[in-house]
Amino acid sequence: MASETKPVPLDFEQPLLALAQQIEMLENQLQSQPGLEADVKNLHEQYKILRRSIYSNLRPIDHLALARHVQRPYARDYFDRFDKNWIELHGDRKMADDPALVVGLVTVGPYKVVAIGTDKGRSLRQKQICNFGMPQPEGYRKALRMFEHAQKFALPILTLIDTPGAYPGMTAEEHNQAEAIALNLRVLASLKVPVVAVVTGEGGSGGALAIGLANRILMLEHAVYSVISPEGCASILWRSSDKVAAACEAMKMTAGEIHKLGIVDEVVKEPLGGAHTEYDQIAKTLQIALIRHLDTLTKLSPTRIKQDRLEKYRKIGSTIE
Amino acid sequence: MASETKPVPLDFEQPLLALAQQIEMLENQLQSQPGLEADVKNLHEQYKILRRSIYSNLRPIDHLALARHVQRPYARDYFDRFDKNWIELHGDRKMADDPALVVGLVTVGPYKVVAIGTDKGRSLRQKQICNFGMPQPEGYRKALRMFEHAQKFALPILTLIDTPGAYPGMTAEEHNQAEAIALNLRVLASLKVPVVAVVTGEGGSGGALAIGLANRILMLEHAVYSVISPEGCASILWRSSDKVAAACEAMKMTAGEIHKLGIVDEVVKEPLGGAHTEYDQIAKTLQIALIRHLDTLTKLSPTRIKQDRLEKYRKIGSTIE
Amino acid sequence: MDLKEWFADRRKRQENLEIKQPLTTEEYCALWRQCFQCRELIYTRDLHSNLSVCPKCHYHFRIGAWERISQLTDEGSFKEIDASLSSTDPLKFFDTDSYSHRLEEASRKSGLRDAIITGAAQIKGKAVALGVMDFAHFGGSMGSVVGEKVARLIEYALHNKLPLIIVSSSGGARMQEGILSLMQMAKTSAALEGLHEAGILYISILSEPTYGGVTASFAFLGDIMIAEPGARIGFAGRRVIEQTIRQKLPNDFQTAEYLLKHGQVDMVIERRQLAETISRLVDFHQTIEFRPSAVKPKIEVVSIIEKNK
Amino acid sequence: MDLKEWFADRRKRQENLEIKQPLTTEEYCALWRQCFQCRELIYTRDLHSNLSVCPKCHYHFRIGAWERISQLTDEGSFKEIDASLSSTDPLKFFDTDSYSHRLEEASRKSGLRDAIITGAAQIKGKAVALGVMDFAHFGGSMGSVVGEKVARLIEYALHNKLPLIIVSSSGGARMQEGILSLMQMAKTSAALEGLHEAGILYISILSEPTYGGVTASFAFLGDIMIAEPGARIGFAGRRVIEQTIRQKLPNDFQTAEYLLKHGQVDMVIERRQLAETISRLVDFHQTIEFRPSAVKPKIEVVSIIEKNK
Ligand SMILES: [Zn+2]
Ligand SMILES: [Zn+2]
Repeated sequence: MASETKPVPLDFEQPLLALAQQIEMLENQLQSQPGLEADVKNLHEQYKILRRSIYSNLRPIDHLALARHVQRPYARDYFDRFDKNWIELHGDRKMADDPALVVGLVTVGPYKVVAIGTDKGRSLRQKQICNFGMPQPEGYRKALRMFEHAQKFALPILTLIDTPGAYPGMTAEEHNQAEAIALNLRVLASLKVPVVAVVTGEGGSGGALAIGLANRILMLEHAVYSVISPEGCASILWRSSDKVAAACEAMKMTAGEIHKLGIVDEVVKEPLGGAHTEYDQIAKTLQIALIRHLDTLTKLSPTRIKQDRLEKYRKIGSTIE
Repeated sequence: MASETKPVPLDFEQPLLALAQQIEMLENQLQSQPGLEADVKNLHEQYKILRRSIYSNLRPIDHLALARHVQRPYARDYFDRFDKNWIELHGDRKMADDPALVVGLVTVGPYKVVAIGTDKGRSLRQKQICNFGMPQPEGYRKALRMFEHAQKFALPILTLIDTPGAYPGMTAEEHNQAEAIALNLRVLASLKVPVVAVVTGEGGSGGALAIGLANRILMLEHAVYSVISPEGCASILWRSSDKVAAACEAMKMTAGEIHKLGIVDEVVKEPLGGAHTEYDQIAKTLQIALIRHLDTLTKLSPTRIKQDRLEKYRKIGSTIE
Repeated sequence: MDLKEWFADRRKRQENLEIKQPLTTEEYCALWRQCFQCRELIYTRDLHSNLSVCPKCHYHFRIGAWERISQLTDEGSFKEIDASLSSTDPLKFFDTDSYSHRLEEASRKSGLRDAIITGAAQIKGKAVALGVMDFAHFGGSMGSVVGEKVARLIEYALHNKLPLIIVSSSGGARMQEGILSLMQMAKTSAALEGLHEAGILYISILSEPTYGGVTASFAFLGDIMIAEPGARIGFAGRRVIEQTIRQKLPNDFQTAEYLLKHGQVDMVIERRQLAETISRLVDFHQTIEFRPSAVKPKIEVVSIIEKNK
Repeated sequence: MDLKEWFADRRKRQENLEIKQPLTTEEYCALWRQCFQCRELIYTRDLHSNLSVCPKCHYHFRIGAWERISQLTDEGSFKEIDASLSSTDPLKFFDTDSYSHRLEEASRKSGLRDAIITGAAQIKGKAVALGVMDFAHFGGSMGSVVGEKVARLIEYALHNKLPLIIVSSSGGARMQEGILSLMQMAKTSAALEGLHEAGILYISILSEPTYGGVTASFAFLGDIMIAEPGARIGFAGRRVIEQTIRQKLPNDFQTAEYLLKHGQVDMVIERRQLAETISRLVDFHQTIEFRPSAVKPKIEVVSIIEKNK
């Protein structure tokens, strides 16, 4: 985000806003009442403490708000920062180029990778073009083509996930959304190149998984990942749209919780205030993490890379006998 | 064809029709004039001689008429006769099931094969459904899926070709007809199972080739195979639609001529009067030929099968240095 | 007045009570079922002997896993595996009720431990690995147990070189297992990669209804895709799509026949043909190398064939 | 009155003849070209120095094979192969004229033996195998020579492990070679299978116009597909389609930009960017194994990263 753009505040940040207003008021009076200086200083300190306190006590629904923040950095924001000369590729070669799914050739530190990411679009116009980040089968098939490209040229794959899910549309069904996702899963499982997936914002259900079956799964600190949207969950299980917060809690969808469940390999710390407050910083932090995982994975043999991935998923689940 | 259906006569068979009418007239007079019996017998003999003579002196455009005969047996007619329990499969798994391209699992003598054929449709309604035998990209992608199926299960592939060509439509272009055909060619080249292609009627350009890159290419005696329809050739090169006969001659599109050029491996003899006069007979003749070629090809190793095909195509062409 | 009302009325009016008590509504419902499609009343025993297909309009009723197994497999051939595998409540999930309690309820109603039965069987003499889902258990939803049982069945098929047959029926993922349930899509699809690489046949059969995470994973990865007539199959549900696109969908949207037209399934097969079709498909794919039978077929030579010189 | 008329008029009226003869129409045409798109008159030398792209509207003029080679390759780096390969007349084809004679005419006009030039070259320092088609020779049609030269170029790339770059421009198959010309589609595609299997990069560049047998074979099998702005590319020609579907096609139908929208090409690249783009793509794909550079990049650690326990 350009430094001049002010972060849009979220609901749970209201106490901070109130405090900031107080500080501003006092500062305006400083010239007439210099004695207030100590108070102002103290309030600034209070502000910092409050901010830290708020951010260390986020509820799941607050993480959701951060994950869905309108200024959340998207795939292109990361690709641009990893490699300002990255090369975007287009199309499924069959019928369409789905803008909700961006693909390209990106250099990440010492690694050349095939990069795939969802795109929600920034402006209203872009959002509409990108279908608010909901890919259609053509998007998943564009990704599939890139999986095969990566395999052919022995390039690692990086996927960045921030999507409400696959698009629930009529044409999407007619073009076999189910098969598009399922085939991606089987092909991702078959690859002998490393795959690293990062949930950067919303990890929405099968539509996220379709580019998320990986050797390593990372989540940004405030990202969420769930089998159904909390709204969908609330309306089905509670039959009430008021219960979104409860659904968020029940589903265990935050990075920390999913990490504890053993599915996510690493939670990537965001700048205080969220990734949207410091694009450059989160991109750098993520890049360091990616390089570390690629360092490990690229040391394995191609067969071992595939085996590593298969073993990872074979174990997931909780059953008794 | 059911035995009760009378073959529809073609233009070049007019002399035969005239003679047949004469015979009928005389036969009607036989009761009143028994002395005509010898004449009738003689005319019957003449009829046979004339028929043979006509069929041994067909011009290219006459072969074209036979290849396009409305009663010409199509892929389903052959599959039904090779294996009355053959199993038809459907769809490209992506968006459509193109009826112009039939695929299925067919037993041919001792061989189980993946069978693929174009279908022109018999009734007017069927013709429309089958788009007069012109497949669209979805059809070629259905075939592609079957190529991969055959490779996975080590089944030989049989293709029966009778098509004016790929459909020149707007959606066909939007769905990348060119890529659909090109990819089929590359994948057919890659297969380690035997592929036998038969031009049973019209072999129309790239749309025919898309299922025709094979270890062995057979042509029925009156089938034609050309880089462009004779009508297209006449209109482009002569700028006249009257020159179809000349275009047929110039292009060397008959089975015999293409066999001489070394591209077709075998010309399969049709019943006198054309394949449409005796469905069962042509199906049997073709089946014998197919089994013979499969006997040879299935003895080769998978690698050798691929090599055999690559070598075949590497040699085609005529250049000087 | 329809038959149901007539029975109810008869009871109310206490007619002809001398010989026999009239049927209660419950007894009546156990004896008779009404076709969802043509509204015909069918004697339950007749319905079952007709494979739960309406004799009048061929509507295919939903059937349970055990009924499906008995219809498909040769008598006495089915050997269940992993029968004791059960759900835990890894998230301690609670909405208006606890997941643990919902699990108990589901099992009480369905008589099953979870939404799939897996095992080895013979279908018309062909040995197969068979999995059958049951929509009546927790909406056929896929949680850790379904995922694990499918993965184990795939491995069973792989190790024993058996064709894999799975009959799906599912509302989607089991929300109460959260992300773990989503990951079963990955787990089952990854397991299928092994089978695919080994060139072992997998026939996927889609029955009324199959949706969500099950379609977007193992159910749509069959080498051969079969659907039952009238079955509704899709990724997203009809209502969600209508809300999203703000228009009514065609009546036949997401039916088996619609999918056939859109190239998504190989065939739509009536229930009475299903076992026979599977058996023939298994037979066809059992040739692992080109292996012409020893005896050449008797075919008359009816015509001269030119040899390529 | 446009410039052309003005020149002609001037000559007719014999004005100002004292010092210099006015330009003849032919001389005029050699000096000036008019943009097909914006109608701007461009001084021919300016047009060439601008890579034959209109400076005003960026219309990309068709260019010949040698001009393309000089634009793309590092000076002096191009080494032609198979230069002497020529057409025969295998069918003794005769329409209103003989194929042999048409071949002579084509070569006389184009100065080429056939519709493609192939060889080894360097593009911004990257060694490649390069083929460039020329529409000015026999409409860029593919007969035996084009097929054979493409096949040999592919083999050259394979044996020397060089990325393959082909710039296509073609009206389709060469009818005068009949079925032999059709079979060049198979031959070139089969040759590409070898390159594909070996994992060698193939960048296909589509220029105005590319149609028919060339698109339906090697030109659409690139790992990376690049089109030039405004280039018309397709399988069937616009007129044939309009006759078949009996309706007008959209203006931008089959343009490079239309193809991009329909997912058929990876990018539409301005001619001035082409060499640089190819060079970067070649560079990117030259890593055959994962080979992190010896020196790790300098990145500040700005944030703590939680380690997976
Ligand atoms: Zn009914
Ligand atoms: Zn211009």
